[in-house]
Amino acid sequence: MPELTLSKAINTGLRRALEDDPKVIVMGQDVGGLGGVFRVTDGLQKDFGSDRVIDTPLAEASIVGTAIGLALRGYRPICEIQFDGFVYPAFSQIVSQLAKLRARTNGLLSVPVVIRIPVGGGIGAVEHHSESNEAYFAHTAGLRVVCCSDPHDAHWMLRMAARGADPVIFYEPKRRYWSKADVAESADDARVLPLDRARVVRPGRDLTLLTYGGMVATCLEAAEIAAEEGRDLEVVDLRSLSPLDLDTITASVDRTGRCVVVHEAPTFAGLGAEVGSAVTERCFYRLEAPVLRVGGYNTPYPPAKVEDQYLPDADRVLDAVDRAFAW
Amino acid sequence: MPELTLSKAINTGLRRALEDDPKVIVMGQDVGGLGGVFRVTDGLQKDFGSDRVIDTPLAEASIVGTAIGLALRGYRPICEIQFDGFVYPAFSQIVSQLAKLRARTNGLLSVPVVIRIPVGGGIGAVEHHSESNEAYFAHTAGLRVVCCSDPHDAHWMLRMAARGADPVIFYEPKRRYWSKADVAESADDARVLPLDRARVVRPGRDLTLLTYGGMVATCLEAAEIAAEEGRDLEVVDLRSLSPLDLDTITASVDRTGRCVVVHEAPTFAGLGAEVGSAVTERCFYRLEAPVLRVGGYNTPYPPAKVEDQYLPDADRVLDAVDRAFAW
Amino acid sequence: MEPVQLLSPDGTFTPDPAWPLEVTPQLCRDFYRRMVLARRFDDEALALQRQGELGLWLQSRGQEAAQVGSILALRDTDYVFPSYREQAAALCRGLTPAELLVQWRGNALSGWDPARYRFHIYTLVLAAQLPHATGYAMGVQRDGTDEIVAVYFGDGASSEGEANEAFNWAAAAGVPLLFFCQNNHWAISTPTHIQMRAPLHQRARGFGLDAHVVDGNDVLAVHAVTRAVAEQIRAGGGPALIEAVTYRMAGHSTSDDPTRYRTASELDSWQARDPIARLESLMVAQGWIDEELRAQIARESDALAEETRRVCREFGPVDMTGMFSAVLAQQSPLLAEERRRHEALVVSYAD
Amino acid sequence: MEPVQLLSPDGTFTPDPAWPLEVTPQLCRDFYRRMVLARRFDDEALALQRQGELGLWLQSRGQEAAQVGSILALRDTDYVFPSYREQAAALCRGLTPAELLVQWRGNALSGWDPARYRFHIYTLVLAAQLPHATGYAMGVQRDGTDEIVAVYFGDGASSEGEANEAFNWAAAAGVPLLFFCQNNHWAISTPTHIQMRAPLHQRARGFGLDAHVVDGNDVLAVHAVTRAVAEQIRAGGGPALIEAVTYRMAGHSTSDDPTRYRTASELDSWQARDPIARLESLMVAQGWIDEELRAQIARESDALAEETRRVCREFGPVDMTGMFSAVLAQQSPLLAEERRRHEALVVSYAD
Ligand SMILES: Cc1ncc(C[n+]2csc(CCOP(=O)(O)OP(=O)(O)O)c2C)c(N)n1
Ligand SMILES: Cc1ncc(C[n+]2csc(CCOP(=O)(O)OP(=O)(O)O)c2C)c(N)n1
Ligand SMILES: [Mg+2]
Ligand SMILES: [Mg+2]
Repeated sequence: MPELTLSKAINTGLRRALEDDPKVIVMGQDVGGLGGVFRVTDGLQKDFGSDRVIDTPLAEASIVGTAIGLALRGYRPICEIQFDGFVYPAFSQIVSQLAKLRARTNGLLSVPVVIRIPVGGGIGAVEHHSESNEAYFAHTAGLRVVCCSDPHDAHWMLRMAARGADPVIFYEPKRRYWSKADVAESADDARVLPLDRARVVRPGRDLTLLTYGGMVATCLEAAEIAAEEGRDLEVVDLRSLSPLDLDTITASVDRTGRCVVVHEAPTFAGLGAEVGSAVTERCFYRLEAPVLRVGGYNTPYPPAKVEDQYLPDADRVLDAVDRAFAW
Repeated sequence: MPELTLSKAINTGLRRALEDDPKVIVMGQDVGGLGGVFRVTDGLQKDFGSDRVIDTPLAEASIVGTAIGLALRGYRPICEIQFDGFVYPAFSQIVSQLAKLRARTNGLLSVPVVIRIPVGGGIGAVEHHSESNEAYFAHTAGLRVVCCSDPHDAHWMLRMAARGADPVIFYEPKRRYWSKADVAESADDARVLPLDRARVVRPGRDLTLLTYGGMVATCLEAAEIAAEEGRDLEVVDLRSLSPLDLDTITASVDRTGRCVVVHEAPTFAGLGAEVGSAVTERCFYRLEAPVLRVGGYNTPYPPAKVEDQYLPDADRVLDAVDRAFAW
Repeated sequence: MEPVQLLSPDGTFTPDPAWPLEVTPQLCRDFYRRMVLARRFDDEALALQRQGELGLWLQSRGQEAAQVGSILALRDTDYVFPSYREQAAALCRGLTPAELLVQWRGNALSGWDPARYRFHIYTLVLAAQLPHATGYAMGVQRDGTDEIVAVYFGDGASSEGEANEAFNWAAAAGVPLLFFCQNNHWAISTPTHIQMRAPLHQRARGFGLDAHVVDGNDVLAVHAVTRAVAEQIRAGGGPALIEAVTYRMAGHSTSDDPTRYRTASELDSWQARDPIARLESLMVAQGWIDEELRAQIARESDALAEETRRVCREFGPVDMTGMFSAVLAQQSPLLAEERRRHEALVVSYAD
Repeated sequence: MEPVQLLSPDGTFTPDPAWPLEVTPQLCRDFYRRMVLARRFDDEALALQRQGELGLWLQSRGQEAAQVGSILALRDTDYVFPSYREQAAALCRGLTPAELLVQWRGNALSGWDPARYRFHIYTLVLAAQLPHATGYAMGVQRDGTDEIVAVYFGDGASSEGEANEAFNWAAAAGVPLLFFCQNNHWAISTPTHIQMRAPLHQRARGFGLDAHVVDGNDVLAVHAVTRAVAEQIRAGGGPALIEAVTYRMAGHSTSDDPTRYRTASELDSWQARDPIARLESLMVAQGWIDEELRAQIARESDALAEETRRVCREFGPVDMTGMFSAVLAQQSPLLAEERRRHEALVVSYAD
C-alpha cells in the first residue's frame, strides 16, 4: 500500500473488514455521512450503506449494549466511541457484560465486539477529549486491550481485531492520526505481527523504554537524543496492553538491565505500575535500578495550554533514564 | 462504645454524621424502610425522616449525579451503592464529574460526596455481587479511596469522610459486616487515625504483608501460622488506597526487606501493581526479593462454590511468603 | 388507561373485541398446567434454598400469568431476553430444573445454552439486557426474517438509564422488539411511586413506542394482548411495550424480609387476585377441570418437584479450572501461569 | 402539538391568551439589544478562533432567542446549569467575555465562579448536568426557598441515559426544576430523527413532566412560555420541560464542516427565520427602533467586540503548578512530589 496516515490506514482496515465479512458492522456517533469527527470512517457509509455503517443515537451505553446484541445475533460490530472521555457511560456494559459473557457462559457465547477509541492528548483539545483510560480496561478480565502507534500496525491490528473471537478495546492515539507511513500489503508480510505481541521498534543495549501509542514516537525521539550522548536505548512498543507480551518485554530487560515505562496516563495505578511490578518479579536479579515510570501527572488532564507540561516528552523520558543510570 | 459489628459501627457512624451536621444526607436504593440490604442504614429514616434518609429510584448514575447537585447546593450526601458490581452505571459521574469538579474549577467548588460501597466476595453471592473494583477509582485523580477492615476504623473513617472536603469512595468489606470489635468512644482516642494513614496491625521483623479490607483478617491468620514456623510477619492495613501512605509502607519494608501485597481484586493492573512498583522504587536496595502479589485470579469473579479457590486465603498468602523467602 | 382485563378476579370471563381470544378448554388447561407447574417448581426451589441447597432464590410467585401468558404468545423461534425471575417463562421454553437451579446453587454463572432455547441467560445487572435485546433486534431487522425479540424487565429496572436509552433507540430504529415489563409493585423495598411519577406504559408512548397495560394476573388478557402486539411487531409495526400489572407475592429474594416494608393487608389483597386461582375459577365454572386433570397435574407437579430435588442433590463439585480457559478465546500466558499455580496448590493441599 | 408562536417569521405579533405577555417597546428593545450583542460576541469569538487565538469555539448563532428569552424569564437567584453553547444566556447573567473565552483558549478547564452568577460551569459530557440540576433542585426543595433551577441541553443529549434518568427522577421527586432543551435539529452531523422517533416534549409528558414546545426563534414566545412555566414550578407545580425548536446556524464547532451533511437550502430556510431579524421586523413595523437605538447598540457591540479581542490577547501564560494543588483539598504526598519534580524540570530547562 502507499504511504497512509494513521487515520487512513484504519479507514482502509475498516473497509477491508467490511468487504471480507458481510457480518461486520461499523457503528457510532457521526460515523456515517460525516465520516467521524476524525474522518476515520470517511466514505464507508456511502459504499456499504447505512445498514452496515450506522449513525447511532447519542448514547454510549447503548452503542456498546446494542453491539453486544448484534454480536449475539452473529454480527461483528466495530463501534466507535467519539472521544476517550465519553466511554464511561458505557462502562457497565463493557466491564459487566462485554468482558464477561464468555466466562459467564463457560465459553458458550462469544461477543467479538471491537470498540475503537481515539485516545490521549497532544491535540490541544478541551476537557474530556484527551483521556488515557487504558488501565481501567486492562484491569478488566475478559477484554483484549490494544493500542496502535503507526499506520501499518493500526491497519493490521484492526483487521485482526475484527476477525478475532474476543472483545477488543482498540485505542488509536489521536495525536498521530496524521502521521504517515507505509502499510504492508498482505498479511504474509513479516511486519504483520499477532495482535498480542509486543514489538522492538528500536534495538538497544543499555536500557529498555517500554511504551505504546502516542508515546512511541516520543520515546524514539528520546532514544535519538540519548544516542548522541552515547546511550543505546531499546524501545519496545507494547501494542497489546492486556494481555501483556511479557516474553518480549523480559527478554529486552534481561538484556539491558534497566527499564523505564512511558505512557500518557497518570502513573498511579496506571499500566506502568503493572509493567513495573511484572518486570520486577521476572527480572529481579538483572535490574540495576528499579523500573521507573514516566506518565501524565496524577491530576485530571489539564487545559490545552498546559498539556505540553503535563504530558511526558523526550526530556521527561530522559530525566527518568538519567535517574535509572544514576541509581 | 460497646462491641459493635462492622455493620453496626457504620450505622452508628452515619447516625453521628446525621446528628452532627444537618446538611448530611444518606441516600441510596432501599436505605430507608428496609435499612439497606445489609442493614447498614437500619433505623435512620425512622429517626431522621425521609428528607434526610432517601430511598432513591433505581438509577446509580443519578444517585451520584444528584448527590453532586446536592453537594453543589451545600449538602453532604453519603450515597450507598447496593453492591460493588452496580457502581459502573455511575462511572461517568464519578470519574468525569465527581472526581474532577474541584480541579476543573481550580479549587472553587468542592463536592464532598461519600460513596459507600459494600465490596468483595466471600459471602457466597451470585455474580456482580463480589467485585473488588478499587483499582478503577484509585487510578482516578481527585478521589480519595479508602477501605475499612474493622468496626472501629469503619466508624471513625466514615465520620471523617463525612466531614472532609473531598469526594470519598468508601469501601466496606461485606464479608466482615458481622465481625465484632470495640469502637473508640471519642475522636481523641489514640486509635483514631487520620483518613489517609496506613496502620501496622501486627508488627513483625521478617516480611511485610500489605493488605486492606477483607484480607486484613486473612493476612493476620497467615501471620499466626507463619509465627508457628518461626517467621515474624508484619501486617499493614493500607486503609487509604488513594492516596497511599507510602511513609508507613516504606518504613515497614525498609525494616523487613521483603514484601507481599494481598488483595481480593485480580492482580493484573490492580492496586498491588501500584504498591509493588512504588515500594520497589523506594526500597530498591533493601528488597531481598521482588514485591510479590497475591490476589484474585485474573478472571471474572467465579461462581460462589468456587470463590474459596479464587480468593486468596492464608495458604495462598503463605505460598507467596515462601517464595519471597526462597528468592 | 385501565389495564386490559378479560378475566375478573372472581373468574368471570368478559371478551374484549379489541383483544380477541378464542378461549378454549384446551388453552385454559395448558395455561393452568404450566402455571401450577411453575409455582410448584418455585416452591420446591424455595424449600431447597431454605435447606441450604441453594445460595439464593428469587421467586416468581404471583407472576405466573404474566410470564406464561406472554411467552406462549411468541413463536419458539423468537429470541427472548429474560431478567432473573422468569422461571415460569423459562419452563415454557423447555428449560430444565437443573438448568434453572445451577446458577443459584453457586455452581455456574449461568445455566443454559441460550441458542438451544432461544432464551438468553439471566442478566442480573438491572436493565443491561434491554440494549442487548435492541441490538439483537437490529440484527433480526438486517437479516430480514420474521422473528421478533422480547425482553423482560421489572418496574424498578425501568428507572435505569440503559432501559430508557433502549426505549428510545428501539423506537428510533424501528426494530422488531417487544419490551415486557412485569410491574410487580416493588423493587426490593422500593414501591413504584418512588421510581416514577407516571405509569410506564405512558412513558413508553412518549418515546413513540406502541404501548399497552394489561392485568398481569389475568393470563388470558396477557396472552391476548401479547399475541396481538407480537403479531403487529412481526408485521413491521415497530417496537412496543407491554406493562403487566402484577404482584410479587414473595419477598424479593430469599435474603429479603418483606415484612419490614409492606403490610399484610396489601399481600392479602393480592392473594385474592392470585393468577392461578383466578383461572381455576373460570375452569371450574365452565366445567373445564375435573378430578382426572387435577390428578394428572398433581402427578406432573410431584414429578417435577422430585426431579428438582434430585438434580439439586446431584450437582457435582466445581473448581476454578474451567474459569481460566473461559476468559478469552485463547488463554493468555498470565492465565496459563495462574492455572498452573492453582493446580499445584490444589495438589499440595491434597498432600 | 404545534410550537407556541407569538411572532411569525415575518414579524407579525399574534397574542395567545394561553401565554400572556405584555409586549412593550422596552421589552423588545432589551431582547433585541441582548441578542445583537450575543451574536456580535459569537462572531468575534469565531474570528478569534480562526486567527488561532482560541482552540475551539461553539457558536450559538441562531439560538439567541431561545437563550435570551428563557434566561430572562428566570429570577437572578434561580440557579442555572448550562450545557456548553449558552453564551447568549451567559451574557444575560453578566458573565464577561474573558470568563466565556478562557476555557476555549485552553487556559483553564472552566471559566467563572458559578456562585457569583448562579450560572454553573459548562458541562461538556453530554447530559451529565441533568442529574446535577436534579440534585440541586432536591436541595432547594429541602431548603424550602422559592428558587427554581433550570438546566439547558440539546436534542442529541436527550438520548443519553442520564438525561432520561433525570426526567424520571425529577418527576418522581417533584423537584422545582425546568428542563430547557434547545432542539437545534442537529447533534454534530446527526439529525434528530436518528435520535428519536417522537418529539421530546411528548416524551417528557410520558415521564409525568409538564411539557411544552415553543418556537425557539421567537423570543417573545420563548419568554412568555418560560415565564409562565417557571412561575408554575415556583408555585410548587413540579418539574417541567420546554422544548425550544430552533436551529444551529453555524457548524457544530469550529472543527466541524457542516457542508458534509446538510444542504444549503436547509440553512437558507432557517436564515429566513432568524430570531434577530424577526424581532427587528416587529420593532420596525411598530416604530420601536430608530437610528439612535441602532447606533447605540452598534456602539455597545463594537465595545464588546473590542473587549473580547483585548481580553483574549491579554490572557497570560499558564502552567501546571495550579493543577497539583487543586486535585484534592489537601495535596497528597505524591502530588507534592510531582510538583517538586515538575518545578525542578522547569528550572533545568531554563538553564
Ligand atoms: C444496576 C443494578 N442496581 C442494583 C441492583 C440490585 N437489585 C437487584 S434486584 C433489585 C430490584 C429490582 O426491581 P425490579 O426491576 O422491579 O424487578 P423485580 O425484582 O421486582 O422483579 C435491585 C435494586 C442490580 N441488580 N443492578
Ligand atoms: C457523553 C458524550 N458523548 C459524546 C460527546 C461528543 N459530542 C459533543 S457535542 C455532541 C453533539 C451534541 O448535540 P446536542 O445535544 O444536540 O447539542 P448541540 O451541540 O446541538 O447544541 C457530541 C456527540 C460528548 N460531548 N459527550
Ligand atoms: Mg419489581
Ligand atoms: Mg442539537
